[in-house]
Amino acid sequence: MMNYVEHFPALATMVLFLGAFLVTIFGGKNKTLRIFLAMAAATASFVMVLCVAKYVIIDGNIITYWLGNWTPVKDYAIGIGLEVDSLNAFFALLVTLTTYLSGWYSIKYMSRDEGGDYYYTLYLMLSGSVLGLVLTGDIFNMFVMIEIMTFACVALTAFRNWSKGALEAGFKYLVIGSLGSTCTLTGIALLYAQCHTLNMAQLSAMIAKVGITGNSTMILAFALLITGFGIKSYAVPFHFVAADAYMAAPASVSMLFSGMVNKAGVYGLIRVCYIILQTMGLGKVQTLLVAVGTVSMFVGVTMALNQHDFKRLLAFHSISQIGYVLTAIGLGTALGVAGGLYHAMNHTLFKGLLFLCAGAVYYATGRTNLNNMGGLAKKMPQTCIIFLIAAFSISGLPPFNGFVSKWMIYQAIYAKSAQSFGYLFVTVVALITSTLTLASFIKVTQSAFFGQSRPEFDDVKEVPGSMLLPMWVMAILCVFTGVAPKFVTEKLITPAVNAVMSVNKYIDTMMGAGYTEKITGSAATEISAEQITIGNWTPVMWLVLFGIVLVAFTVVAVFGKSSRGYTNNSKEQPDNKHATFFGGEMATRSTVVGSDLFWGFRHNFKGYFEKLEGIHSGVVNDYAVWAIGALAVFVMYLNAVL
Amino acid sequence: MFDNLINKSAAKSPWLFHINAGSCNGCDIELVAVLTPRYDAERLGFRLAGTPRHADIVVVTGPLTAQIKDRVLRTIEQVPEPRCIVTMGSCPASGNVFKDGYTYAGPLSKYVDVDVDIAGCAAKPETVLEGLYQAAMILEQKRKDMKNKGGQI
Amino acid sequence: MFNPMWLFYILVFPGALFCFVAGTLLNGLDRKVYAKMQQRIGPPILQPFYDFMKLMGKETIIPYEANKTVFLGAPVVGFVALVTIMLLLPQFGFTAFGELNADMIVIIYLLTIPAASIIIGGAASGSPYAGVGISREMVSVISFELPLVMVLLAIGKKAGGDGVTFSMKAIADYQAANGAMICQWSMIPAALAMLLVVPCEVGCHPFDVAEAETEICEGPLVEYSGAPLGVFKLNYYVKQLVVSALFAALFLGGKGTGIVAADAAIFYGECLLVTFFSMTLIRATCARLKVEQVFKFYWTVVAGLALVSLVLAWFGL
Amino acid sequence: MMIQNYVCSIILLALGMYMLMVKKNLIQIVCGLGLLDYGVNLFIVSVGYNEGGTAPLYVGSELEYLAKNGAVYFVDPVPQALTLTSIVIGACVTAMALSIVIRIGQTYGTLEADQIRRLRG
Repeated sequence: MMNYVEHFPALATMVLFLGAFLVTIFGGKNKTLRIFLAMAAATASFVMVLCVAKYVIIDGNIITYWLGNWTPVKDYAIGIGLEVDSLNAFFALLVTLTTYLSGWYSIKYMSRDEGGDYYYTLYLMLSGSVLGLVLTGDIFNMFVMIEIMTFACVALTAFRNWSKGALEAGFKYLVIGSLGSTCTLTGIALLYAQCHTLNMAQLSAMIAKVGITGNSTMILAFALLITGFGIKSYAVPFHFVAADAYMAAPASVSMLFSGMVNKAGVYGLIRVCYIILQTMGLGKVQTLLVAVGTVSMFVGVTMALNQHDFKRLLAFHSISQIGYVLTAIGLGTALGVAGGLYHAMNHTLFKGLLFLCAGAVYYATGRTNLNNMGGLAKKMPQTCIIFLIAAFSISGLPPFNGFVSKWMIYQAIYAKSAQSFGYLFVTVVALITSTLTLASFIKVTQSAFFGQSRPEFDDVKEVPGSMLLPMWVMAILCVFTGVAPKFVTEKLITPAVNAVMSVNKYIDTMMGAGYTEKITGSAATEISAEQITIGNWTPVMWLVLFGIVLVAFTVVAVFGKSSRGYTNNSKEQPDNKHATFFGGEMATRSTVVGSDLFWGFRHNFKGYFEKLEGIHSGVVNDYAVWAIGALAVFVMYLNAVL
Repeated sequence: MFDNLINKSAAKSPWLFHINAGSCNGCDIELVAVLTPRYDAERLGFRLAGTPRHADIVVVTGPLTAQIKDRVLRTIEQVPEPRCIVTMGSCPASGNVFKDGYTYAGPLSKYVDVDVDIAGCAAKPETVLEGLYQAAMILEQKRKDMKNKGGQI
Repeated sequence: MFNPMWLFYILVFPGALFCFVAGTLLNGLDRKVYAKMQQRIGPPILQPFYDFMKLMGKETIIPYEANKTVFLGAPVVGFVALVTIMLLLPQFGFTAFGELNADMIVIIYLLTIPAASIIIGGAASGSPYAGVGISREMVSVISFELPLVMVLLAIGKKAGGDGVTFSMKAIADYQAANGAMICQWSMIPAALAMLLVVPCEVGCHPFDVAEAETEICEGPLVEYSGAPLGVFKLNYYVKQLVVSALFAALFLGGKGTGIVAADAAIFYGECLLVTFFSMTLIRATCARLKVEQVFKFYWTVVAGLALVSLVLAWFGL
Repeated sequence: MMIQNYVCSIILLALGMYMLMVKKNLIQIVCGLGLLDYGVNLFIVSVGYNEGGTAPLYVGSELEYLAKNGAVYFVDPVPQALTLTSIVIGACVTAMALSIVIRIGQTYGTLEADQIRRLRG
């Protein structure tokens, strides 16, 4: 029975590519038409994915869709298939949401740049390719989508080619991205050589039959695929280009990068490790992923402490947060996957929001260097509030969303540490990373938004409403997912985790019932994850408390008003009484900002920071050495232990 | 009820901010002596504050030189109401031996309303303690006046 | 689902009112003992209360450079977070919200909120002194976070038996069954580490680099006056109470007497003891450190102590 | 046997990686990317080869053979389709890379990787 919703996964992808095509043809001259076309495509895709998400996640169906209706013949997949289970739908939702909000934001933000038609073409191509990547059920199709994605990413990174380093970042991204694609393609070719199929479900069944342990071809393919998707998710030895690209791209694109491009890498890793090769049951593979994740966490955050460019700092935080996600999904437990997926979603929300804030600051002042900012809170009050929400979210302060997912991740890691002492260490690193995240956002807050205002910012105004709207939407989503964790886990996360955990159901739905049993000899059983506990965290109670105390304070403040002086200077020129205290001197402009704010911390880690700066040398060859070296290490490690 | 409590507390917890307006350091060490265990001003609630925003009583020592005059006045202005201004030693009140010097810009009472003058060169700790105690009483009165004026300053 | 007793818990005991009264009393006693150690008479025990009331009656100046909303809102948020911790801590058998009691991760994060509120409030005041102050405050938060985390993990491992636990309730139950945590010899290094974490968490004397009034004019608080300053001072008192209570809940638990009032009295007595040993004693005997010394001290000596316990607990000792 | 194909593709891949790691001129790095592409393409084509297989076309003699023996031995056509796709993508990437290299040359005045490092640390 074909429901009309079952066509939507393919259509949602195509409408974006169609939009890209139409913008190129018709959008060259007419600004309004181009924006209309792009937004229509993004909206249509978003609505379709919402329908799909309801059909798949809430109603519990799995959509299989064979392009051209080429269904499998004699149990062999001959066409390209789309399979949308809750995991795909979850990621598709993130992708289209990001696209849609970024589209709204771009209207004003990109209005000052030339070449808007190219921008919207690339923007739609990027969104379409990532959406295709997360919806497809064919591994070679996945590779093609990765290539389109890399291509669009490079072009968008180098889009503002007049700005400092955009071209350079684009080139570095291209080199490392192509290396990643090559790895992925070689891995796919090896898998094909072994199993003679490209369909992910069928591959999974075949590999389960052959078994990966001791089969060095499979292990090589696995290592290549991990490297390929690792490069796309910018885990640590591959993260150098991410920092450059995020910094150089326009903010609306940086949001796409952190919101969906590296999520695509995470999705790929989940697919490869949990479904296709089914290696997550093996302790050694878990160790590998957790190690990569932990190093990403710590290196990302310490590099972020070192930065003085707003967007570069955020880029390093992306790496750090992806480290959390990788650690969580590397644990191989249901709670770990749940935490990882929750954190992936939260990262999309708060990091996208932070990039939009950086973009708003850039739009208003034309600067991203934190050393040259200050006092924007008075000029841009809404942006400041939004930024604080996002910063507290990413630092994991309750009751915002970062706290919930980080907590699930800690619980998962700590529960695992009953087996091995190493995981205890990972728990400590994760908790310290969270504090350091708070520290570096304090730095941004102090440098950009608070502190004394600069005279050259006197005529800075708040950004227009069409930029604030997507920011507020994301801010509200940040608070909502933090306040109602039970609701979100039940409705969104648990189905996705179940999908990750039930490999055989995935195979059977695609290839026809009974297929798994025929190939592997084990019956298809749906494994449903145990009740994912989110501990005893009831944010609603906390909010009740908060409300009561706030009311009490307000009452005291209102009734005590008559007995208390209260002066607030709103005049342009401050009198002595309301001027900042400077030890008696006239108030002059003097701010404490910039990369050296946490001197007491950096001083003790001088050697570490110097070494880290040396590693991020900016030479593309060094980055290639790191990536290829990591590939070699993965191959050797996996060959040695599997 | 709370207002009575607040008025009483105003006298029981006066925080000092000390400004050296060109003093010879004699009065400064006497002020520190008041806070040391022998005289222990903290038993009356006195405490040195680090910034004028926290202070209730501003203690000025020294003759108020021309260079520092503006700074002293600016700092005094930054102290929130109700506040007391106490001059310590002879210099800020009369100029003492610096009176006819070319750098002398005092006395302090020329510019602001001084509440308590503590005499002596240098002032004895006992005197200082007595003066500060009187300042605390004045603080309570000022707080009452402020209340009667409906919080208007 | 909503229980009217909750209002009592939140507003009276062990919530806002209790925190206010017990916190100010604790600080008063602390100052009194501190004075006695210096052979002074010292302020009356109610002095913190007078300080608070006086500040409530003073004029509130909002500086020109300050961001009004954040400047005024920050202290309140800090206070609420502290009261929340107090509500979530088990006191022998008694916890305010019973089954809803939270675990250690929540407490770690809630403990960063008061520090964050000082930092954000200071940043919002726009003063360069506050800029230096928040930098130092943040570094001291980073400093004590590592040993604190390790101490909590060690206790979680100890109380978890075969597995591990994050739940404060499990820790309280373990202590009810096996006696106070500090009686386990393998936990003594952790207890020492925690005793050293407490003063830095509160920000009292040898570790008060952030609010060094003699060098950077009270740091983040430099522009605060009147009521918001009063609330910040209150936060300081309540923080003393809450962090001592955290120590008592982690290390000095036990069966209790079964009577809520008696338990609360004993618990409060334990808080006093902790305050005396970890804050008053150290405050009266040490000079203020530099910020990088604080960092070094916590990440080597204190973290080392905590690590010893963690490893011992790991081997089931 | 296709062993020389595999050896060749591995050599190409290794050479490509070597160029990425060692060569400092941007054009040479782009050449390295090209070599990587060719190595993989050769590899995929070789994967599809079957010893003694014929072209995968159903015409004339194959149909007769099919009627007689019930099966026919082909080389695998899928890898060739994959290779075609991959070649097209590779060409696009090279074009893109070269266009960026030209702009870098104009902006920086050099093509040495060691001097193109404004973004670092």
